[in-house]
Amino acid sequence: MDPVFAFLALLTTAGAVAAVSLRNLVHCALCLVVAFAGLAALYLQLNAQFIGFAQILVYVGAVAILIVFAILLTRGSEPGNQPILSSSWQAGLGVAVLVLGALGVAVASSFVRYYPVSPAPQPTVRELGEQLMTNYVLPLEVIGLLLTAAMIGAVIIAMHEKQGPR
Amino acid sequence: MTPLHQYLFLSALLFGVGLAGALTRRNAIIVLIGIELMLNAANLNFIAFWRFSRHPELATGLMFVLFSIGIAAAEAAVGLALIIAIYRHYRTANLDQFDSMKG
Amino acid sequence: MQEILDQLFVLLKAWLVGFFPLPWQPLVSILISVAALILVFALLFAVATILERKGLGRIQNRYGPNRVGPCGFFQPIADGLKMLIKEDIVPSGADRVVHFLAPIALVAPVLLAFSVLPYGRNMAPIDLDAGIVVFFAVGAGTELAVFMAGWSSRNKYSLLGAMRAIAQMISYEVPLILSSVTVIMIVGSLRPIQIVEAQAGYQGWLPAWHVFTPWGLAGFLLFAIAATAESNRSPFDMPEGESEIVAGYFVEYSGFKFALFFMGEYFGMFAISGLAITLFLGGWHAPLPFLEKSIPSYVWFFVKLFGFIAMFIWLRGTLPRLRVDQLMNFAWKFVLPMTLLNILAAGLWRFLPAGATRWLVCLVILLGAFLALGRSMVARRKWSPRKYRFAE
Amino acid sequence: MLGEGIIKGMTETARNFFGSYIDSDRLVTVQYPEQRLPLKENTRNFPFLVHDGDDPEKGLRCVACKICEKECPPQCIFIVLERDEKGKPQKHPKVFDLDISVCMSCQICVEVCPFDAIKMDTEFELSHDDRFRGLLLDKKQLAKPNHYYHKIHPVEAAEVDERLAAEKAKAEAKAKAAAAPKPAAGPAAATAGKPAAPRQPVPA
Repeated sequence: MDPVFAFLALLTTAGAVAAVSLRNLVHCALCLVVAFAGLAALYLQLNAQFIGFAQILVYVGAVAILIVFAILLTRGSEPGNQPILSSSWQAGLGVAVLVLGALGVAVASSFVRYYPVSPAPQPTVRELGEQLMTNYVLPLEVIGLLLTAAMIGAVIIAMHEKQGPR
Repeated sequence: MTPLHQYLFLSALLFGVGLAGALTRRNAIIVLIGIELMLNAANLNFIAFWRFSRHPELATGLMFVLFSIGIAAAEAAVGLALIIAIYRHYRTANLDQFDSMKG
Repeated sequence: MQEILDQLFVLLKAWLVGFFPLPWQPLVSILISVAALILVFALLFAVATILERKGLGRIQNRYGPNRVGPCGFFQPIADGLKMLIKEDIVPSGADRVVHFLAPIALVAPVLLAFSVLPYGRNMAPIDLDAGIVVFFAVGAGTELAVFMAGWSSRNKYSLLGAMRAIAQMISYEVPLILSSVTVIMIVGSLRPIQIVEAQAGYQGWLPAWHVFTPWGLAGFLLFAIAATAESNRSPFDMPEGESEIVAGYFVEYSGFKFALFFMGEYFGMFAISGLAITLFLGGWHAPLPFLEKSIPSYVWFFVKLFGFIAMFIWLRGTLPRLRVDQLMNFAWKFVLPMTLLNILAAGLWRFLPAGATRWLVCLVILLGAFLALGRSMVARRKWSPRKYRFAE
Repeated sequence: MLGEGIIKGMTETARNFFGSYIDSDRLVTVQYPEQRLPLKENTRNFPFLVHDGDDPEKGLRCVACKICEKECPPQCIFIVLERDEKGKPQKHPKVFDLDISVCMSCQICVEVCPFDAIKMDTEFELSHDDRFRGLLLDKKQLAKPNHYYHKIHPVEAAEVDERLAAEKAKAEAKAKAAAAPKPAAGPAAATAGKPAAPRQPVPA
C-alpha cells in the first residue's frame, strides 16, 4: 500500500470516527474538519486539483463554520451527563454495520480489484469551465437556483419567530 | 499508485461511519455531520471512478462532485437553519425529544 | 548581466539543487523554496512592525521607537526576545489541546498561501493551474483557527472576538472572491503566472496592468477594501477592538503563541497584498518600459508590496474603527452589489470592441452604481440632536 | 459623495506625517533621559532634611520633636531621639528613616515642622532594584544642604531663610536684653526656638 494513501486514509477515518463519537460537540466539528481536509488531500492525490481545493474552500471554509455556529447557537443542547446515544442506537448501529458489510463485500467481490491503472489525467481548470458552460450549463443554472432558494429558505426558517407557540 | 478498490474500501468505511453517527447519536447536529460524511464518501467514490475511467477527459465524475459539493453546502445551510428553528421551539437539539407526532 | 541579476535566485537555487542526487532533487528544491519564503517573510514581518510603529508615530506627531539600534530599527529583535522569554500562560478552564493548536493552525495556512504567488520571473514556488483557488481555500482555513483560539480560551471576550472575526471574514470573503473573478474572466486562467504575463507590455507609457482599466480600478479598490477586512486590519479591526473586547480572540494568549498570532496577522496582510499585486498591479512588471530590463523583476514585486504595507499603515493611522453593524451594512449593501456590477462591466469590456466605447460604457455603469449606492448609504443617516432619556 | 471624508482624513494624516519630519515643533515628545523639561517651581516629590553648613550631621535643623512622625498620614517616618550617656535628650535625631514606597507626597510633614527642617525634594529618579531596603531612605540619604534647597525652590527657600534670620535676630535681641540684668541666662539659641510659634511655610 502506498504510504501517503495509508496516512491520508488513516487520518480521514480517524477524523470521521472522532467526529461522530466524541462527547464535546465543538471537538466533533473540529475532527470533522480533519476528515474533510484528509479527503481534500485524497482528491489531490487522485489528480483532481480543482475539486480538492474547492472541497477545502466549501467544506472547511463554509460548512464547518456553519456547523460551529449552529453548535454555539444551540448551546443548551450539550449533553452534560446524559447519554450521547439515542434510545434506539443498537438498531442504528446494526443497520450501519450491515451497510458497511454489504458495501465491503460488494467491493471485494467486484472486478474493480483487477482494474488497470490508467495514465494520470491532467484536467485543466479551463477544460472544467468549458464543460460547465457547454454540457453542464443546465445543471449549473439549476444549482444556482437551488443555492438561492436554499439561502432564502434558510434565512426564513432561522428568522426569529415573532409570536411562536412556547 | 493506489489501486481503485482501496479507495472504494475507504469510501465504504467513511459511509459506514457517517451512517452509524447519523443513526446512533441523539444530537441533531451530529446527525447532520454524519450525513455530510456520507455525502463526502460518495464524492470520493466519484473522484476515484473518474480517475480510473477510460475517458477521464470527459470529467463526468468531477462535474458530479462539483455539483454535489454545491448541493451539500445548500443542504448544510437549510439543515442547520432547521435545527436552530427547532432548538428555539423546544429548547433542545436532542432528537429523542422531538416526539410530538408520536401516536 | 541584467539577465543574470534578474534570474539570480533561480540560478542560485538550481546550483544548490545540483549538489544532490537526482531522486532527491524535487524534495530539496521544495525545501529551499520553503526556507527562502519563511526567511524572507519573517524578515519582512520584522521590518513591517518597526515601520508601522514609526509611521504611526509620525502620523500622530511622535517619534515612535527610536532607542534600540540605529533609529530604533533593532526594536523587532528586542520585541522578539521579549516574546520568547515570556511565560506561556494557559487558562485553567481552557481546552488545552485546541488552545495549543490554534496559533499553529493560523500561521500554517498563511504560509501555504505564500507558495502560489509569483515573486518574479520564474520565481513562483509552485506553479499550480488552480493557484488562485488554492489561495482562497487556504485563506478559508484561517477562520477556523480564529474560532479555535476564541472558543478554547473559555473567555467571553475571546469568544465574542472570534465570532466577530468569523462573521467579518465570511462577509468579506464573498466580495474578495467576486472582485478577483473579474480578472480571472478577462485573463481566462486561474494560474497566477499567466495572470501576471497577461499584464505584460505597455501602451505608450502606460503599463497594461488591470488597474488601468475601469473595471480593474473598481475591482482593485473593492479588493483592497475586502482585503483590509479579511486581514483584520484597521479600520476593520473590531475582532481585536481593544477598547471593547480587550484583544478579541487572542486575549488569553501570551508569549510566543501571541507572537504567532501577531505574525499570522501580518503574514495574512502580506499574502493578500501579494495577491492584489498579482491580480491588478502587474505582478513583477515594472511601471515604466525603460525600467523593465534594468531592475530585476522581484525588486518590483517587493517595491509594490512595501507600497501596500505603507498604505495599510496610513489607513490605520487615519480611520477610526467601524461598528459591527456599519461593517456588515457596508459589506452587503455596498461592496457586494458593486462587485457584482463590476463583473458585468468586465464582461462588457471583454466583448465590446476596443476603443472609447467600452471605456464609456464601463465607466457609466461603475460610476453610476458608485454614486447611487453611495448616496443610499449616506442618505440613511438622519442626524439630529441626541435625546437623552435619563440623563437630563 | 461616499469616500470624500476618507480622502480628507488621509490628506490630514499625510500632512502630519511629512510635517513631523520638516517642522520639529510638531513633535511634542521630550526625549527624556537626554532632554529634560525644567521642573516647575512648586514641584514636589518626597521630603528631605535640610542642614545648614557643610556637615550633614551637625547642621541638621531637625530636633527630633516627632511632630512629623505623628502627623504623617501613611506613617512613613520613623524617628529615634539621640540621647547622651546620661540619657539626656540631645535635640538631634539618632535615626530618621523615611519609606518612600509608603510616602504619598502630601507635604503635611513640611507644613507642621516648626523648624523648617523638612522640605519637599524634586528628585524623582529613585527606582531601585531592592524593593524594601532600597526605598527606605535613612538620615544620611535624606540630609541635603540648604543651598540645594535654594537651587530647587529658590523663592520658597529665600522666604524661609529670611524668616529664620528674623527669628534668630529677635532671639538674640531678647537674649541680650535678658543677659543685661542677669548675666547667667543660659544658652540663648536653645530656648530661642521654642517660643517661636510654629509657622506655616508660605507657598510661593
